[in-house]
Amino acid sequence: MSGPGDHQVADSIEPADVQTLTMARALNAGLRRAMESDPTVLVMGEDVGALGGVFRVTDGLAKDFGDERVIDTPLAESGIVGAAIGLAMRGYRPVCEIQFDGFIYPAFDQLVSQLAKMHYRTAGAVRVPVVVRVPYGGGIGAVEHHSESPEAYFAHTAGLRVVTCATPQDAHWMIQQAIASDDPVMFFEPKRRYWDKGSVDLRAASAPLDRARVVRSGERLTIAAYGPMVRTALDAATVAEHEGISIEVVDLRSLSPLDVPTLVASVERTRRLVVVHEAQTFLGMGAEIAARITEACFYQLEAPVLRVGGFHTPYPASRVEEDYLPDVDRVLEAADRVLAY
Amino acid sequence: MSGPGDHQVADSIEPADVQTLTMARALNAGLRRAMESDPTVLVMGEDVGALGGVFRVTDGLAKDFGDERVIDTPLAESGIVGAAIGLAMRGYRPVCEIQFDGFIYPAFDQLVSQLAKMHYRTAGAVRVPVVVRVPYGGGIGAVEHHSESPEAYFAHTAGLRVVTCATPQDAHWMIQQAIASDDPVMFFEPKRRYWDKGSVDLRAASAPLDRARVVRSGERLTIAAYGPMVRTALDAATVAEHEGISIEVVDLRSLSPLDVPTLVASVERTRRLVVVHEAQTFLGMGAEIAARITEACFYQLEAPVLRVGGFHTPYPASRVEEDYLPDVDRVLEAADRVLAY
Amino acid sequence: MSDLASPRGPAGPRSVPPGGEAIDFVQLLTPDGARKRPAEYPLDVDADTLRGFYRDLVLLRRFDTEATALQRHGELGLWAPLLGQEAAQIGAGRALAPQDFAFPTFREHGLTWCRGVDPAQVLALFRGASLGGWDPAVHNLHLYSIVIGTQVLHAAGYAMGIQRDGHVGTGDPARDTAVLACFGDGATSQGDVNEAFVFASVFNLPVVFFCQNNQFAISEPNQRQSRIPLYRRASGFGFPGVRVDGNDVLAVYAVTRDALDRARRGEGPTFIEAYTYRMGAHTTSDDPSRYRPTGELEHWQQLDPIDRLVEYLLLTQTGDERYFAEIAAEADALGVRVREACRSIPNPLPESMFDHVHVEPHAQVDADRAWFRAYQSSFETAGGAA
Amino acid sequence: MSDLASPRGPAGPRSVPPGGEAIDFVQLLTPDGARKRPAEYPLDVDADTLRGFYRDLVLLRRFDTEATALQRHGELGLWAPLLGQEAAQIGAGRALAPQDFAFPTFREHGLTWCRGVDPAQVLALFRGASLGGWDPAVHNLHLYSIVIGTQVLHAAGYAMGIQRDGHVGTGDPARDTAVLACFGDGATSQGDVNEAFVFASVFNLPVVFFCQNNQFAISEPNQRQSRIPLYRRASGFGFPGVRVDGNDVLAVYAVTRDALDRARRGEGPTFIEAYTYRMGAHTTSDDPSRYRPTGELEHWQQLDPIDRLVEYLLLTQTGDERYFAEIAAEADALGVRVREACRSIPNPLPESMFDHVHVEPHAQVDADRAWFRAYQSSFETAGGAA
Ligand SMILES: Cc1ncc(C[n+]2csc(CCOP(=O)(O)OP(=O)(O)O)c2C)c(N)n1
Ligand SMILES: Cc1ncc(C[n+]2csc(CCOP(=O)(O)OP(=O)(O)O)c2C)c(N)n1
Ligand SMILES: [Mg+2]
Ligand SMILES: [Mg+2]
Repeated sequence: MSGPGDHQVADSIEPADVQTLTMARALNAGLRRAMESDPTVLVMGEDVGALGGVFRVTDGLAKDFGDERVIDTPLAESGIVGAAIGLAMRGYRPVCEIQFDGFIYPAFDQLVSQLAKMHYRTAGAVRVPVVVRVPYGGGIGAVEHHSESPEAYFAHTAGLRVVTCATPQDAHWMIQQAIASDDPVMFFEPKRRYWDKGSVDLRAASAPLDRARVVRSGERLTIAAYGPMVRTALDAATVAEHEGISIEVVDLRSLSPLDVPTLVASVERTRRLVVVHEAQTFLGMGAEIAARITEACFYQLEAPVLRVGGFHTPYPASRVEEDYLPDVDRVLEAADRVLAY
Repeated sequence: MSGPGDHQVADSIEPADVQTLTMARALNAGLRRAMESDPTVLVMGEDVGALGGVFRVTDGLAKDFGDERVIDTPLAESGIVGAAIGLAMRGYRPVCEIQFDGFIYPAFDQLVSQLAKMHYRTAGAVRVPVVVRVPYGGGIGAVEHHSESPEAYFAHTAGLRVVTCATPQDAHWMIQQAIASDDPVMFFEPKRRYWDKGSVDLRAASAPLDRARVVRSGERLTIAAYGPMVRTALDAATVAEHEGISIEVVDLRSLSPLDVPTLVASVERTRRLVVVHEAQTFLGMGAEIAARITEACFYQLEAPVLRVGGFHTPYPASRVEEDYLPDVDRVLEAADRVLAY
Repeated sequence: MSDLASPRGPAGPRSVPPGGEAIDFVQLLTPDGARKRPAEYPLDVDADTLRGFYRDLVLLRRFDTEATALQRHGELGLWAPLLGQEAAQIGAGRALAPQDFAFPTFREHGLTWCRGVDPAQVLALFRGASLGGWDPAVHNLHLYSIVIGTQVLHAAGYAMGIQRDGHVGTGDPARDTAVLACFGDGATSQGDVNEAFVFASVFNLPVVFFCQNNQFAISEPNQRQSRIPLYRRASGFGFPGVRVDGNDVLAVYAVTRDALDRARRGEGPTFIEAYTYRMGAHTTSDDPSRYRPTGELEHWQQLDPIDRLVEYLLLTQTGDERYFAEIAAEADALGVRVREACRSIPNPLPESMFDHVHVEPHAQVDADRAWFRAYQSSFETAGGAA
Repeated sequence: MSDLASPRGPAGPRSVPPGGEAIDFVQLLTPDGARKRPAEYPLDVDADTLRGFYRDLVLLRRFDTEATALQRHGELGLWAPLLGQEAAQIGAGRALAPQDFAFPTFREHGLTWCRGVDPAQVLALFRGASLGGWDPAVHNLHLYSIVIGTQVLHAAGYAMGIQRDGHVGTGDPARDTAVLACFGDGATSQGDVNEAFVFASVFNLPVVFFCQNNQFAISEPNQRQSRIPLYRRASGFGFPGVRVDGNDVLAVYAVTRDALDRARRGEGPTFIEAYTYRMGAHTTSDDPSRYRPTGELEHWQQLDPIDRLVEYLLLTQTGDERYFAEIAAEADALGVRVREACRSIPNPLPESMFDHVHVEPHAQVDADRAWFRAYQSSFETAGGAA
């Protein structure tokens, strides 16, 4: 069975091609393909038109698809999401851009009480295939509210799919899969990786939207990460390798649903797990993963699942964000601890 | 050292007295005492005045303290919390009522980006001693949005204290402690227990605001619960006792901060833990507790921490809520499972 | 250059509520049943239409009374009575063209009535057997919305979709489509509702904002939401606002029809304040004696939406006692039907709570369903063994 | 009874922006430096005050230019320039009484200037060294707010507090207090801002809503937020709205002072739209060439807020070239001081990130701090050992 959202994508395959793109460009190309192949796809948000979004992810779309399909909205996030729900009820597939993570909260009610629950409330009669794109995470030296990681709020909410990409390849395909999905999808984009380049295979996606992927194989322990922290985890694994420690890295990709089988398979081999994310550790994704994997692998685990995440403080001033954010050192410190059991 | 929020309460002790009150009346009496002892305490929200709130928790306050101190606000939750923040900046201690759990989301931005972060943003210069009262949880046969358990959203948010009461005694004192606290406090009231009676000692609180309490001692396993589920856990323990199984029950009381030492002390003895709550299990409080206690008690635990919570669905129609909500049977099923390890 | 808001609207027909303050609104039928003909809202209705209105009002009231009674008998968990607001809802509902789409509040039983939703489907939500009750696409009517004001943004978005479909201003009466967004006086304070005004105004959306000012948001009187008449809110957003006598079915019908026509022609949004009164409790859980000023209910009873239509039908000899008796009998039959339909609403199967969380498979929902199924069947096994 | 919003305000002084549409607003000083005296806003200012305004505008502009340069040199992470909006901010800021309390946006460097906040304190936020920068109680000025519109509700709440303190309408000029709530044209679309209007109106709060319409919300022109002039929003909520030439410091001063007086007297809220133009980028991260219509900047440069004051000072012989040179020198000195102050802003200590999460101890924060301290010192130990 195909995973959610990927069944409509296969049709629109371009001539075989692999390109090197930044994540921002890969997303842009993905949006463009989605808009080309389905006239009901709309892009809406603040400054997504002439400006092309503050990160230029929607660059050029207004020019090519017009302002009926690329909509500069009033400055009102609840309005954006609420209007997107109405558009979806009328048969459209709106892709909303929330300018920064910290500006999603005014839309919270529309997201958790309306978008997440509409299909359920209508006993399946109404579908709301809305995608909400959120540039998220820190590390870019920004002012307050521009570096947050709110994904756990949405993963805790039944009725929403929550995904996040870590590479240009995934960015390109996952955005198309998300748009093709008939469910609402919260699409978190690791903003500090927007300018990272990677090769994008324009012919095919790497995996269904709801699957995790082992992005590096290893023996002694597993690191589960997602979004901006995948690269950090991979860097840590590289450093550890020099010290003779073989680390497996899993890119979760989907936070709701969580791909538990992939994690379990990895942990059954490595017997140790560290979860890394930028979001507050307390009730962050690491909590759910620790609880769940401990239950699933109770007799296999040699050590408790350890978490490397944000401290229990608001995101601090950017001059200290490097101390706040999980980095290679902190990941390795946790690796040492988990190996010491 | 005294715990947060309890230092101002001791002053206003009434003549020695113990009364039998419903939780709603106990809260009402607590609010009244707070208002009597501190003229900066205000009550605000929808229908809190002449009506006394839809649950009558503010009954009679408008009559006795006037509409300058008991404020029927416009129908706007973001407005209520935002205005409360402004009032707090001017030196008041507003106690906001959110009419039902499901109506807190329009205020989400003001809660997580403003209320939670104001003290931090101002480097300690500004205090926002706002209490946000939220009747929460299901089991009352209500229509949609009237039965939710949104506490994990707030416990994940640094800068907020999150507490919930399970008895009239705690309700009476915790509301006073919350009001006396110089920090913002999310105060969750288990609405289906509003009419439960219990004895209230008007002379003294049972514990500081941030402490859990062992409400029943036992040997074989610990159940951690809070709010509406404390009674359910106690009932389960009673049933189990008949089957010869001795269960310890911990009422968490504070969800942020979590009283980890009390839990650890219990689990070190019983070696098994079940966490029970109504909220969605996925990323609910049980996840954090499981992750944390497993880390703290890795060598003591005989079994993984098991969770009994809401399924990963929106709160369903009330005719099936009894199947949705954790009950004595489901708690005992988890107890059996955890004991089977 | 300065816009000093005066608390009074322009002159027009008046009614004097208990406060003694004169209310300006569009009225076509006085409380005594006299017909008025304001130039801006010409209306010619034939006898059948008039009788149709009467029938609607009476049957709707009966449905509502019956539902209130069903709640008292424990058949419903809750009911939100519309007593007193029948004319507002029927006037608006009957003004809709078939292709129009409406977004109701939770008190919009007149709208469900006009849109052909079966009473049992409406009761299912209040019985706790459903979170919705009908398929919105079948009736061009969205479900009841409970979180105040949220549906008004959905209406704006839906209207954006209509625009993109090219279903505005074509001149084709079967194609041009408008949206009716219903909400209460209390809802006007919500951010969402005001954001919807911004969207509607900026994009010139084909939407009619239909606000039933029933004087209360639960216990809070209007003055807690606005210090000027609500219909004037629209002017601050750049579109027309109009206040109509909400207890006058002809006036509501004429004003709403006019606004919907404007919307369909591509002339943008209109705000309608239907000035009415909630004669019953907020819901069956409410106790209005705690907040209703003495004498107010009695005053409004003089302005009853059905009474004046009776007078007018008699006056114009469009209806007589025999006709009224006929409708009363039909209402009785409806009452019986509603009672029976309510009692026979099936309880949902427990396992159905896992249905429709998502369209596509979701591992966590599936796992929870599997667990639940096994858990349920463990009881059956246990039961079977006993 | 019907309120057909017309897109035009009442007649008044005019200016013609590039669109060619005449703008009605209060003006006391034309772009050529001619003095006008509208009857509603009498203003007599002495020479010192006039020169003070000039000094404010010039120094403020220099501060702003310097900060923009500091960002270019990597000393600031970001800067939000106010270029073009100096008169709006100085006019409003100087109208405040000492006891008044103001809630700024993130572009309100003129307000921080007027309220005596040290430039280094303002730069700390943009340097990433602080989330705030000053103690609001010391300056009666709240911190910059970044989430658009949120501070407007805080302002309403603060004004409720003033009411409860009995600091409105006493007639004592040292006691009566008003709140100034600043926001941009884009912010008027936010739910929070409209909810603040509801609160202010319903409770008749002593608050002045000061909206700087600088024509843009990042790239989006005004028309994406409203199809009528923004000052007219107030009429929908039942309080006065007024539009003022935002590039005319005298007019802004007069209008704001008048509104603050009203508020302090207990006559309730006023909405002021200061019609101005953001001549620079939205922030130093922005590229206005992507969206700014050609010729628009040049048009507005003709309307520069400083130029017209220079003309007026010359005309009235209140200032001469020597005086201007004096101020220019002072501006140069300020520039140096700002550069130095910026470079010497200390980096916060890493461990300070755990400070002030709560007033009272919080176990999780304490645990994280303890962990961090141990973790940090493990490096030091490692470093020391190496
Ligand atoms: C966001 C939100 N807050 C609070 C409530 C609780 N509530 C239900 S109805 C109501 C009053 C609504 O008043 P109004 O809009 O005038 O509609 P009416 O009930 O009078 O028809 C309130 C406060 C809610 N449903 N949603
Ligand atoms: C809630 C929210 N959404 C989006 C943003 C991103 N943002 C920062 S400034 C801005 C435009 C603000 O426009 P306006 O209110 O006119 O103020 P101006 O920048 O013109 O001074 C936007 C969209 C934000 N800060 N907050
Ligand atoms: Mg009402
Ligand atoms: Mg602007």
